[in-house]
Amino acid sequence: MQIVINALVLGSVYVLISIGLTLIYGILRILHIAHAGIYTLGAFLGLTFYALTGNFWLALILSMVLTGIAGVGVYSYIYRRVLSKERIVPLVISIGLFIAMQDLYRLIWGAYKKPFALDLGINDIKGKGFVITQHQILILSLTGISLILLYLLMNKTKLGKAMKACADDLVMAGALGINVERVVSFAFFLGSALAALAGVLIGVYENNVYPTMGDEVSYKAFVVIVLGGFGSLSGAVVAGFILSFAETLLVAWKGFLLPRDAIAFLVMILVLMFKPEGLFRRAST
Amino acid sequence: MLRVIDVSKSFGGLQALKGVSFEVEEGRIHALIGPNGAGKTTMFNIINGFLKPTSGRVEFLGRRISGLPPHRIALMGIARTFQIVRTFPEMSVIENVLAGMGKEIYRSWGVFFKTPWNQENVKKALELLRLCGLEDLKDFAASTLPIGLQRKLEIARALATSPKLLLLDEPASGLNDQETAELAELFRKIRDFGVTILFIEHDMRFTMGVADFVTVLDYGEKIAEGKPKEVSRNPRVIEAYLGTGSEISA
Amino acid sequence: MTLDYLYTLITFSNIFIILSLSLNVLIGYAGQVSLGHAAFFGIGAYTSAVLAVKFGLGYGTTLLLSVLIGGFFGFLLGLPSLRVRHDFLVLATIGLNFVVVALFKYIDFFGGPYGIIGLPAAKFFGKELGTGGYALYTAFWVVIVILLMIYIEKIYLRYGFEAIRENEDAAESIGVSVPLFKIYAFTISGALAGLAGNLWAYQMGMVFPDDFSFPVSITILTMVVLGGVGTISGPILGAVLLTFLPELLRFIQDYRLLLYGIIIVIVMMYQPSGLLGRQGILRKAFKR
Amino acid sequence: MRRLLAVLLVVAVSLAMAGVIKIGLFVPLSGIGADDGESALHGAMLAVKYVNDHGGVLGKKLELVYYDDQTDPKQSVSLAYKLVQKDGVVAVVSGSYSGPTRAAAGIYQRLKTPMVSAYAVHPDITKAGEYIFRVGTLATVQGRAGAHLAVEKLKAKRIALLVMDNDFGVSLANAFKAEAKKLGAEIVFEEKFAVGEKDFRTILEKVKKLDPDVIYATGYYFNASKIVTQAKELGIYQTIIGQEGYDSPLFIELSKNHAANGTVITTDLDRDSERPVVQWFMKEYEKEFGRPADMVAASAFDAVMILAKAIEIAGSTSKSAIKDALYKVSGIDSVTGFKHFTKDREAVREVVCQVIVGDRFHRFWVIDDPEIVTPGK
Repeated sequence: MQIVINALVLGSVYVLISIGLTLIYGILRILHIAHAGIYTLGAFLGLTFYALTGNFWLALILSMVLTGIAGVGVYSYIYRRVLSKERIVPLVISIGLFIAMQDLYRLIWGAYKKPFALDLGINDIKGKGFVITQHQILILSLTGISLILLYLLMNKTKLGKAMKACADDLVMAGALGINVERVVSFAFFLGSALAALAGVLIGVYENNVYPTMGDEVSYKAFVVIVLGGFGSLSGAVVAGFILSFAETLLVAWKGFLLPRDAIAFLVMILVLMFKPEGLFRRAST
Repeated sequence: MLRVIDVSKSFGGLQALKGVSFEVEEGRIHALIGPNGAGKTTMFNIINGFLKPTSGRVEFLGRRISGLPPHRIALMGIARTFQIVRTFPEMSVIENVLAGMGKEIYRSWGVFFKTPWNQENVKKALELLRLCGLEDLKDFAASTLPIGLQRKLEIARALATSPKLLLLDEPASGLNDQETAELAELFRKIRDFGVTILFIEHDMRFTMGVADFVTVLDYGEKIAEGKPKEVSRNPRVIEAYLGTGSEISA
Repeated sequence: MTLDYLYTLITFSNIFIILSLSLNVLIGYAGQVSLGHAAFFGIGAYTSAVLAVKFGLGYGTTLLLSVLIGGFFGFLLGLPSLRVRHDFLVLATIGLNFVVVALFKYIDFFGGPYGIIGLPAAKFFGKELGTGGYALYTAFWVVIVILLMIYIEKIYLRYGFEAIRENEDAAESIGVSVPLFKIYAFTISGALAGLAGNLWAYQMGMVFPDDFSFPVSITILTMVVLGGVGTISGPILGAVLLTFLPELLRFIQDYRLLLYGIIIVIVMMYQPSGLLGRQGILRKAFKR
Repeated sequence: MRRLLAVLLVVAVSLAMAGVIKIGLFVPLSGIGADDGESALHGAMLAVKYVNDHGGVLGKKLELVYYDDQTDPKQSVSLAYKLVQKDGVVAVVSGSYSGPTRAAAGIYQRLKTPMVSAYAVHPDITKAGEYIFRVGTLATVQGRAGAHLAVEKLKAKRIALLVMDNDFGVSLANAFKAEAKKLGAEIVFEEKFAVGEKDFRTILEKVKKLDPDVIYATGYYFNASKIVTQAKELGIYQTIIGQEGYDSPLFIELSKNHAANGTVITTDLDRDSERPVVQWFMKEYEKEFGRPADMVAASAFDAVMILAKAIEIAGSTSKSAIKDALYKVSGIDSVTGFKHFTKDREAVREVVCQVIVGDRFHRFWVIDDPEIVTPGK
């Protein structure tokens, strides 16, 4: 039971981070490594606003909005100008951007890990042989809400449908009169805001925020979008949980034969060998 | 020379080819026609090995070739061009042709020792370029050529592999009238070199003018074959083309 | 002599020139983007370290075996590339990098997290090379590798590589076996990375798992792309630049890494084919 | 004429330099280890201030020349040449991690320049040669001391072991295991985890089922804060024993629900010590840098203090004389209770056990049995 809860919490965070990457990859086919830098920015902004205002919810929303805007900035000032180039170009730019971002955070917020102490005043749920802490409740419920909202957005609104159309065929979508520019910007906004949410939640959950916290995320999230079949939102959600369960269960049964990351990547390589297009290939409609 | 025997191909639930058989005789200019979605390009992909038939087989010079990888089939003497041109855009025109001349070397240790730039190769490459009217452009990057010339370059590259059978996928598409006329001329020259041609085309005037023999596919089935004149009078063929709104005229 | 500082940097720069040229065989020639090149580098370095420290083998043997085993693993780990393409390949190679480093760390034979320490200095005719000598020695290998690259550009191998990079279907149609040439590319690339690994191991006198981790792969890729993919001079320039840049930027102390990142972004935005790439400004400047 | 100018310049420069003795420092100030690097830099700067305030060395002021190595052995190696040959330092302090430190140690040995490593733990660092020393307590000593703490002081019979998968964690665990067995305790559980691991619940669940007397968990403060937090969540109330990796105010800050309380660690820094240098260091550090000092800062501080003393004993800035003097340094104003170096250039000191009570480190026990605290035994 405890293992299931742990895996669910871990998976929630993977999912939140991967959604942005999946949206962006789905539309622009960019491996957006700097997404991990965006995630870190979200965590720092959340912490800063929380320290300033003392109101967690306000801080969370401010962080998501501002980080979302930063994401749009990354798109319109950087990626947009190199989209026509070979695909390796945005990849390397993304790497450079990530390096610069992390060092910028160090200069602004310092090199030391900062605690993100938050007491919501909710009691931990304790059952027979398991416990769900208030922060785990926070993560699970906010992820749940985000996923429901995202589902509604993607399926019930014009914008969501436009995003799907862009993901299917960017050129065609443009030809059909969809304002591609706006849709892509919105995808960056949404993806970055969700990354900020993930950053704040992880900051609270781990009780620390620091400049290089995105390192692990930078590659781990890619495992999720590969398993999820690159560009499929529902695939990414399922894959996020599969990965978290795989990692957690392997550790529980077998102990640490290899570090978690290596396990994740082994799973990924095996999946790629047998299903070179990922577990959940996007239906091409 | 080439025998396609009862070939079927399905993608998932979609049946692209249903038991098609036909034969290409040596020395012919053979056309494979049919409305869009008839399965012509699928047939090409099966002949040159990109796809494996779901059932049936393909024989070339009396040997079964279906199931072999494409580079083996190329080695046996089948070359092809593509519906959407696939030259090597960053190589120069002559390099494209030279790259085509290594089919035997590519499978040997020779790749590590031999250069395509020997006198004999260059001479042959220049001849092929002259044949295709590209001699003056030999040092330009392939990507800088207009599409009509890239099609010709693709043909030159295919000829460079010294094929016995040349598969051409819509060689006339995107060409103007004069270029089309030149293409017909080129076809005959190629045949006179002893290379058999099997081609897919939508331009009926061109097809009927140049082909010795025509096979017609519709919805994955062979509906007719014969001399151009015969085929163009065949009611099933006319129906198939009228059904799609295309025009057939010889 | 204060020249030792410079010699050391030249040695590192030489090692990374070999690495970026070897990665260029994969990316620039054969079009197989790998973000796990440090794994091959590490395999070469560990081969030398294990053979020299645990089996007491001499320099010539370890050098040869580093190259061979590097090539062998290039071959072996290149096999997945036959099934996995494009971005999936990029991610699979990242994965490979993590798994290889994890194995170095978790298998005691490889020294575990301690790494392997105590490689003797490489000796030639019984003489030890100083920093200058070693810089010269690594430069010798750089020259060899450059000559090899020039040679490769002339032979059929490169035409096969270019063919599969530009269009796999068209390549097959002219008789190029795509799997075979991918394997050639991974093997050559792995062997040259193995050479670089040997030079590194003897330069440092030790190997640590983290010296071959994912960020190192990122650095090598950045060198290749920044300098100019597919050319010979480009990866060389990239390697020299990114090796010396952190040292040249020391005067700004605290903003060093920030500026390093920004420079990469700016160069790639305004010189997307690389400084010495086919459309790079430096290439045009030289042509004048 | 030009030559004359050059000579004059050299003379002028040497005159100006006459008043300083340069000590080098390489630390990670950007990238992954930037936080520890900053602590080490600040600790070293404070030591230079302390020495200069007390009249300097040999009548001259100490000057610190420092560079960022980005935890990159390439940079630490090239910096070694730069510090020694270009900047002309007489001795060097490493404020970096094991990889860069071990790689640079070989170079300093070759250049015959004394190097004192502040807190890098790799056992082979000092084996680079007679010029390479270490201030930090060897992981083997700490592991051994941890075993005595567990078995003798806390009367543990059944012990669970959590091992971090790097050189530090593995050395500690091996030493602890050997000594604990010798003392008659039983290791009932042992599992490895990755340095970056964040979720220990799965392991801790298993530990809980075995119900050991104490848990010996290797790790750094950022792992440790998660271990103690998650242990409390799961209702594990056994004492968790840590080591100097835990010794940072951040360990307490990053643990949730005051979960750090009750943890016992073996370390070098005795915050409750009445010795004036410790009190001065703790107070001055917080005043100067706006945060409490940690073990890394204290070790870097001591490394500089030891070098200053060695230069004084040597009576000159000759590097080989400083090296010889380092073997004789003892009784200095040290924050970490440094006594002297062994002939293998490892530090001998009392191992201080601290307990966390009321979100603060307090002295718990002191181990000074030479059998335990002398490295190499």
